[in-house]
Amino acid sequence: MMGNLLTLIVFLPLLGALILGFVPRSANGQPKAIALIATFLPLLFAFILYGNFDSAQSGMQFSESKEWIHIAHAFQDKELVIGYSLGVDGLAMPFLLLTALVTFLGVLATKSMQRAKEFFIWYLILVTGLYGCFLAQDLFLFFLFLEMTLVPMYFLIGIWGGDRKGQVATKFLIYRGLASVGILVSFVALAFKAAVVTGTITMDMTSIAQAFAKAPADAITAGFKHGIFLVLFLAILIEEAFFPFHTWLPDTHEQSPSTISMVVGGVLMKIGAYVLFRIGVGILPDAVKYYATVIAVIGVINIVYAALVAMVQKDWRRLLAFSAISHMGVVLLGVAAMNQEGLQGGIFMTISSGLLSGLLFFLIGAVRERTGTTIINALGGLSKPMPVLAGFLLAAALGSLGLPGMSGFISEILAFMGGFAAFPGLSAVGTLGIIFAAVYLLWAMQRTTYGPTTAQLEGLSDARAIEYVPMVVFVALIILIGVYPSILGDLVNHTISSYVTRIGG
Amino acid sequence: MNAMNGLTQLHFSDLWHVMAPEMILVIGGFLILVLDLFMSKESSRRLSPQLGILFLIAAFVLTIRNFGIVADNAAAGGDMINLSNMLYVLDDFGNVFKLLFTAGTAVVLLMSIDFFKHNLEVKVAEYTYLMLFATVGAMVMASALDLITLFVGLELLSISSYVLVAMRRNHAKSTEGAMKYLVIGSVASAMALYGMSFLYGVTGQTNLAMGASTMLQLWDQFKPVLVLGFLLMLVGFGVKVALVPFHQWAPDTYEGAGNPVTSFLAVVSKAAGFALILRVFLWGFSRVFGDIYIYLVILAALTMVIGNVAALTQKNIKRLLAYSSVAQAGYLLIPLATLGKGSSIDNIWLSLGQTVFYLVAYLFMTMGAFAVLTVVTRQAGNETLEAFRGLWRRSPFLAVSMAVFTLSMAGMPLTAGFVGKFYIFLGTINTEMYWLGGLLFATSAIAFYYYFGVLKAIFLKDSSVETHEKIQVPASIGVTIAIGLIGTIVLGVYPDAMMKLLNGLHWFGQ
Amino acid sequence: MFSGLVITGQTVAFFLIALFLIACGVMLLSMKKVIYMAISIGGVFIGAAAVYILLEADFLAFAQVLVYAGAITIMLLFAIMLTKHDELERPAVITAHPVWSVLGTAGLGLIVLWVVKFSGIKWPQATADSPFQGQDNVKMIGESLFSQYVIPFELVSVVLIVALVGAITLANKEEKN
Amino acid sequence: MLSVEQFLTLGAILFCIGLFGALTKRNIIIVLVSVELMLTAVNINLLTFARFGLTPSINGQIFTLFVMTIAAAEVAVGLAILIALYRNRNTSDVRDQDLMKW
Amino acid sequence: MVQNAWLIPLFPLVAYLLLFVLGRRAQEGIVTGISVLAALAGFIVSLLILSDVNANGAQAPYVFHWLTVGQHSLSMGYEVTPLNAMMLTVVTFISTLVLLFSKGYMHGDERYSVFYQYLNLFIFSMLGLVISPNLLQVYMFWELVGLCSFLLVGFWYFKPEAAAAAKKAFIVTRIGDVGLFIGIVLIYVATGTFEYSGVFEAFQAKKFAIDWITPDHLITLIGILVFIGAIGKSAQFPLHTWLPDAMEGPTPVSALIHAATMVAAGVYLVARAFPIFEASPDTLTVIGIIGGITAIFAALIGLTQNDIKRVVAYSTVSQLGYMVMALGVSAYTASTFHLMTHAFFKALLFLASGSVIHAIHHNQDLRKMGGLWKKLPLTGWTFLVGALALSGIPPFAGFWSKDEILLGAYNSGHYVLFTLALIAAFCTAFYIFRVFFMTFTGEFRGEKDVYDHAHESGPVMAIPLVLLSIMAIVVGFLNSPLMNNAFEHFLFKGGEEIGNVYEANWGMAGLATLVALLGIGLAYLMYKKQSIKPENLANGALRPLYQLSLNKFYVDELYHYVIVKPVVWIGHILNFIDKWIVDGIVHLFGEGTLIGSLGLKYSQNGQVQTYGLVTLVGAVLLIGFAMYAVGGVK
Repeated sequence: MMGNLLTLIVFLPLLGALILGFVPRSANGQPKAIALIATFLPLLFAFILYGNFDSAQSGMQFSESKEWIHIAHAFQDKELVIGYSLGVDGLAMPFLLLTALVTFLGVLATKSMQRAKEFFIWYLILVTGLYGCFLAQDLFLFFLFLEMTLVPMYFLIGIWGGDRKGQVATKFLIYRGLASVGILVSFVALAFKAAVVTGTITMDMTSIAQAFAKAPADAITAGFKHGIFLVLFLAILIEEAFFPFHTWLPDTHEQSPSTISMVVGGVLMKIGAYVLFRIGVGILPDAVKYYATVIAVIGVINIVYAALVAMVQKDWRRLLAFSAISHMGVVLLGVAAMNQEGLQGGIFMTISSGLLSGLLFFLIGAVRERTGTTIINALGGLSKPMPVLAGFLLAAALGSLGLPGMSGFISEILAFMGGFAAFPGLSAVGTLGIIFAAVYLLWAMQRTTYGPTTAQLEGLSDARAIEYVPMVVFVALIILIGVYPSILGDLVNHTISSYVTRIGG
Repeated sequence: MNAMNGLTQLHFSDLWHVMAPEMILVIGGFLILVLDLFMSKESSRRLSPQLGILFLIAAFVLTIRNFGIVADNAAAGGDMINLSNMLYVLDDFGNVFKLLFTAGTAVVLLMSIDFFKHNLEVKVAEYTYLMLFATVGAMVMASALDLITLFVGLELLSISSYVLVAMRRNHAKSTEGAMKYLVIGSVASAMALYGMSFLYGVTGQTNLAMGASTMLQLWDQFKPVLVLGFLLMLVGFGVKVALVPFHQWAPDTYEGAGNPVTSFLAVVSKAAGFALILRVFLWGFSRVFGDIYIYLVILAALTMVIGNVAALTQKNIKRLLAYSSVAQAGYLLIPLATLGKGSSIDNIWLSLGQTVFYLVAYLFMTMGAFAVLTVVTRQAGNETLEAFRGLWRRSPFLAVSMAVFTLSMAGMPLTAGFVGKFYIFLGTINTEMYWLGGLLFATSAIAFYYYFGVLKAIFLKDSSVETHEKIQVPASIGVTIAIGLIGTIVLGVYPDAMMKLLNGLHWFGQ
Repeated sequence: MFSGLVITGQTVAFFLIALFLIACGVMLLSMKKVIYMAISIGGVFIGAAAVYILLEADFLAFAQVLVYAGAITIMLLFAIMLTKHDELERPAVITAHPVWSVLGTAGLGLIVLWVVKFSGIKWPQATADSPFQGQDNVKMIGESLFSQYVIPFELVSVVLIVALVGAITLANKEEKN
Repeated sequence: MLSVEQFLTLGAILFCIGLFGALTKRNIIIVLVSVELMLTAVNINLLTFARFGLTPSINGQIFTLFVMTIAAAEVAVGLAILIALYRNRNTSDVRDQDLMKW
Repeated sequence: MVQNAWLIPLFPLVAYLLLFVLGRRAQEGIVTGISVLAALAGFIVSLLILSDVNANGAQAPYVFHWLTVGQHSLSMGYEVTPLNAMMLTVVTFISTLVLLFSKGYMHGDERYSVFYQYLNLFIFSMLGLVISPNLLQVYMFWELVGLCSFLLVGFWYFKPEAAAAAKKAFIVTRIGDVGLFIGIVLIYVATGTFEYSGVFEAFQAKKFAIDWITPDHLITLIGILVFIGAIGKSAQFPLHTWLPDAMEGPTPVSALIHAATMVAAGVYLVARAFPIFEASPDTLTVIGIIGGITAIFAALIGLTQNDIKRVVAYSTVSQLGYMVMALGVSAYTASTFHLMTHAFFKALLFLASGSVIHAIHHNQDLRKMGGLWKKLPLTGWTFLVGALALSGIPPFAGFWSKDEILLGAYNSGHYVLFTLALIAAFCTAFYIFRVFFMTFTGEFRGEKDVYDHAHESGPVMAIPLVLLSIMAIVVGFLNSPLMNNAFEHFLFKGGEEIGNVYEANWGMAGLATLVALLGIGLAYLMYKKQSIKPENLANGALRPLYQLSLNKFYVDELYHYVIVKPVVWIGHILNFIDKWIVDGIVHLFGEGTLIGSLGLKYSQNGQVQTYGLVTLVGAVLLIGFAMYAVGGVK
């Protein structure tokens, strides 16, 4: 039964999209129902997998592998075998669960809209792409799924977005399209280089990682590793919206429908971090180490810069975008540290930021649905008409600014524990982000939910029953990780340990 | 030896053995020509394209037969099957291209059936056999090893094409397009010939196979003149396949020609050009390629960049596709260009596989796109992007098909275009020309802008056509689209079959 | 360029012919009336035939006169007559185009010249004895054409058919339906 | 004795004259004629090499023959296109032919 | 009993969850009942534990595994030492009373239940903070109490001042928290653990895993960083500005959080982690100086404030400064003792003020009070007790503890600090009696209507006042020679002595009392007798000083213009850069490409000869380049 679960998870949404294609356009409510099923089943399966996951193992589990494409003479006289191979390890598992959760809740959070059928078709295609990115064990497959997210995103922003949707959709498309170039170049270069060592070419991540791990120094030169890592890192900077390549993210968040903002902030932009961990740290640890200072500096710049910019944003969604950038800067710092604490903190922060972004964008979407705006100055005193939403918004903001007992804190402190071990000075500058986060989030909260309620905001309705589901689930998870971080830590611990031992040796 | 010393005698059986597809097409062409004289105008109009397709299918089948012949010969360890002292050869390189040409032309003729209905001025029989002759020219370009023969084949294709472009002779744009094509084309021919003359001058041979060894000996002594000859030929051929900066005729000619002819130019003619380039440069220059590949790299890079950038602001869909096809020529040049750095024999097989795979993918997606375009622009009455506005409402089938073709051209995964690009990309990494591979995909990313512009028109905007009437798709066009669709998706999802096929080929007879 | 050049009848002839050829070419470029241009091209073709003779290609010289100076020039004249045009070329507007054209063509010419004369290539020493000594030019061509080059020869026939049909199709008058 | 270089130079000059004509003359017929001039230059080249080349051979002459034939076909088609064009636009000035641009 | 210490924070947590589930519409009586019961239960358990500790001394912490980080394992747990047993008892005791008091004070509030939820959450967090066996856990609860403070200060969210104050409280303390954050992270990096015991051992051995700094400097650095946390939380100069503003919250909150418990957490932390500070004399000096400055600084501001709660708040700041200073001069016992006594009498003062405020319709302006003794006798009496205790008049609690601090400062040789402390003591006595006289004596200066309706608020508010008064009187004896310094013995039960302990010095006691009496006398003269007109002083020669004090030495303004404004400006500048330069470059590339595309498009001019020319020029360039590269035959 476990045999094909991963395939099911990846392709059920796509199947849903296909089925949706045959639903008559006029059918009301049906698209959402189908989308719900098509995202709920993967969620269910993901949790079944989680239940059966053996976190004491550091390798891939539930693997499915089939040879898919053979390319003769791809490298010297060797045949390149591209596999359709899926698998989960401790690193992928949290991302899988995150994806399952956010995408399902995203559907739940979607309000009725124009052209709902198409919306959900594109949405489900996007979901398949996202699952694929985290489950693919083959670099080619990964790339394929990564590209697969581009097209639906273009339409999701372009059709259902805000007043600058066309421009922003294009920006998203081309920016990330360019990022995938770097990813592809580095992937294939890695595969070919690994072939020099092993004698067979494959794009399987695990075998490449092993090849790199045991390669003698002269077989794969340091220069090569450094060069490839730079290319990859550049792509990651774009994928993950790091300064100075971050400008697509605020625009995307500002212009996307709130469901899509949830998915972008919650899952899509985390792909970059996943690549950084999986490929950067997993395959090229020496290069990460070599460029550690650069990475750390970029990380700290992101933390501080994005926080400062967030401080003066007028729109909640842009503020949250910059907030996410700032948080992901912490991930870079943690990765640059290249020690157990830093890496674990990085993963924690990625997942935490995903959950928090999902929640925050959901809430802001709910506020927007009621008030028609996300401009901070146009809101005020929301605690009165909608105490529950305001309460959850506060909880999310607090989680985001790193309140202990919620996921943000443990992530932050782990990352800084790593960071201070390696880069005390830079990390000290980075802690400014902790203060600034409090400033911009509380300031925005103060102006949004506190203070006197303006007349036009009176009498707005509070959260509906269905809206409790995402809110409660998100908050519960955020608190769960905050209170009992082992639930996440045990998953990733072994994988990270295996990375760290490789750096040591 | 007697007085006929040195004269090779050709028997029909030899000819048939080697040139059966070409011969069947020539015969077919003449048959249609003759039948046209005896038949009523109406029945000729109706029958000619069908006949043409029939002959093309026959040629296709015969080409498949040739694969067997080559395989048998290779298994027996025989020399390359050839005519007239390697003037004309039978190998899988040629066969593959012949399949491409016959299939491509057949699809073009299929599309033409609809074209004839709406362009009564076009003379169907002439059109049909010109297509067949043009295909023969293309086949010769793929199979000849002799400069003279290659040149004749090239001109057979070119001259037929000029006429085909001008076929809508009451259509000012058609004749203008033909004129531009002809002027640039013949200047290019002259350039290529000028280059060939130098090549001939040094080697004393018009035969590539024999000239190559002479060339290797004389390379150092005569490098300037040989490189000059090579480059002049490159310029000449570059015009034919529309490499930047020799591409400017293409948008105008593509726009002027009727849709089937345009797709013929974009697919068959371009593929033939690449067959020619590969034949000449692989056979003539393979051993000195390290010295000259850099010019191909320059052209490939230029073509990818300029082709894609120029398309960004293009609103006319046919011109857009023209620029797109220019850009694709850039991609197609890469496999050959990378050979300069990785000159092992495996690399040659890889490069050939890449080129052919991409051409096949390109065939499916381009044909499909032109078929959709034909219907859509006709209904809208113009050829701008506006014609596609809200297509998803008017015809979901056309909308989805066009989306698939466009995404394939843009190089999105699970389409033939993506696999093709990836395949080509492998070569650049293989030879450590990372930047070129990067450029390949970077320009594709830039190209998203205009490809998605098409998709935007289809899906994002509402129809501007007053009547939201459904578009009726004629059967022949429908079949064309379906072929394109299936090909694009199958090659995208399961390229392995094609890869295996390519891998099993005896490219040059061995 | 002329160093070591032995003045013989042949060389004199060559330079005269070359002069004539270039003069006709320049005339072609500078003439305003289309008809004069057509005539000057005739001159070029004939001059070229003379060069062919110098190069011991008698048959081709003959063919050149026949095909070009005869057929093609006549065809050109017909075409000129069929298409009305202003007798004169309209005065050229001063644009960058001619300048670039000059630069481009001159550039190409100079490059070729450099390759031919100054790149250090050692062209074979021209000898008085022809490689075709004592052989019948027409026979040689014929033998070669009908044995070695029979395939392109056949193909050319197809090309000619295409040209023929194409020309008719495009040029003949509209049929009255 | 005449050498290869002189003939090649002559060919180059003719080629360039033809090229220049093709690029600048306004009458399409003359443009076509100029192309013929270029081909003539090619022929001179070929014949030069056939006579004085490294390995003189008859092939050059054969090549020339084919070039001439094809050139004739090209001109024929070119003129036909010109006539069709003229019928449509009533001009044979190449610079008027810009219905399609941009 | 000690192993059951986890029950103590559990009670309020359960109460919180229960109230949360019951929702905001729960009956006031039930809400109060649950909360008070929970706190009371906690208090009883605390007492049991106290006696256990008193009998058996400190015990090893109880820990359980929390998170694995590579080879390290982070744990959570609880521990009971004499110090935190004392804290537990004090916190639960005051909490119980405050919860009770709030029933009267918050009666009828729309979000009554929510208020109790927050309070319970706070009590839970505070207790959790106290029983934490490691710094990480401390930090977590440290932040949580900050959160509760934020929530409760901003409880009346619709008041913009309350919202602003809440935000300010959180952010300013967070600045300190970041210091603590860095401090404990460095401790972890240096020692590999967060556990107190492990950390102390490492600090003793001076063996650290950090090599970019010498061990001694590292100790100082870490000490100061951790102390920065205490500065923020305990409102020490220069991060004191949030505490007076926090008075926007309901008064019970001020009593519990901003007087007795949370603000003392900084002092508690320094005391608990004293070995860290003790290891570096430099750190101690810094601590002493900061404490001294705070004590005198806040006292000076307190002289002129007109808001009854703000005066008490500044008094809190000042008293916390005393405690910190005491730690700085290694008067460990004195500090912790003052921490305890202060908790009682300051909670008392706040609750009494609350009672006054409640009685006169939530007016807090001293200038509109007066003559309330007749109307609120019980409040008056209890306030008087609190004031006397604060002033350090024997035998009230404050006398004993403050005396010890002065003694410690004097004996340690920090005479400047000693002098500052003495002046501060004078000021303290003066301002608290200023409040007393302005509130309870003379004529009522507000609206008559309000005065007429003023009355005591019934037993729920009275009982806490009385109980606290009693404590404020008796608790000081615990560490007096009269009881043989019982507190001190208790504190060091089962462990080594920490800090310096000095014999009681009656001369010092006399001096302190004298200074306090002088202060009270001056206040009497100015505000009761009116023989010295305060207005004359304020507008006369002392005007600049008066203005300085009244405006809190312009610290808020300074921060606003030196820190807040520049940071916001930097934000704006960076936002501009982000929009127009970073994104501008992106767009420039985009637009540039499009312009290039247009250029290419229009170069396509329809002229076939142009095309030919472009072809030719391209070819010439290519061939020219090639020929240049080939360079002829050698």
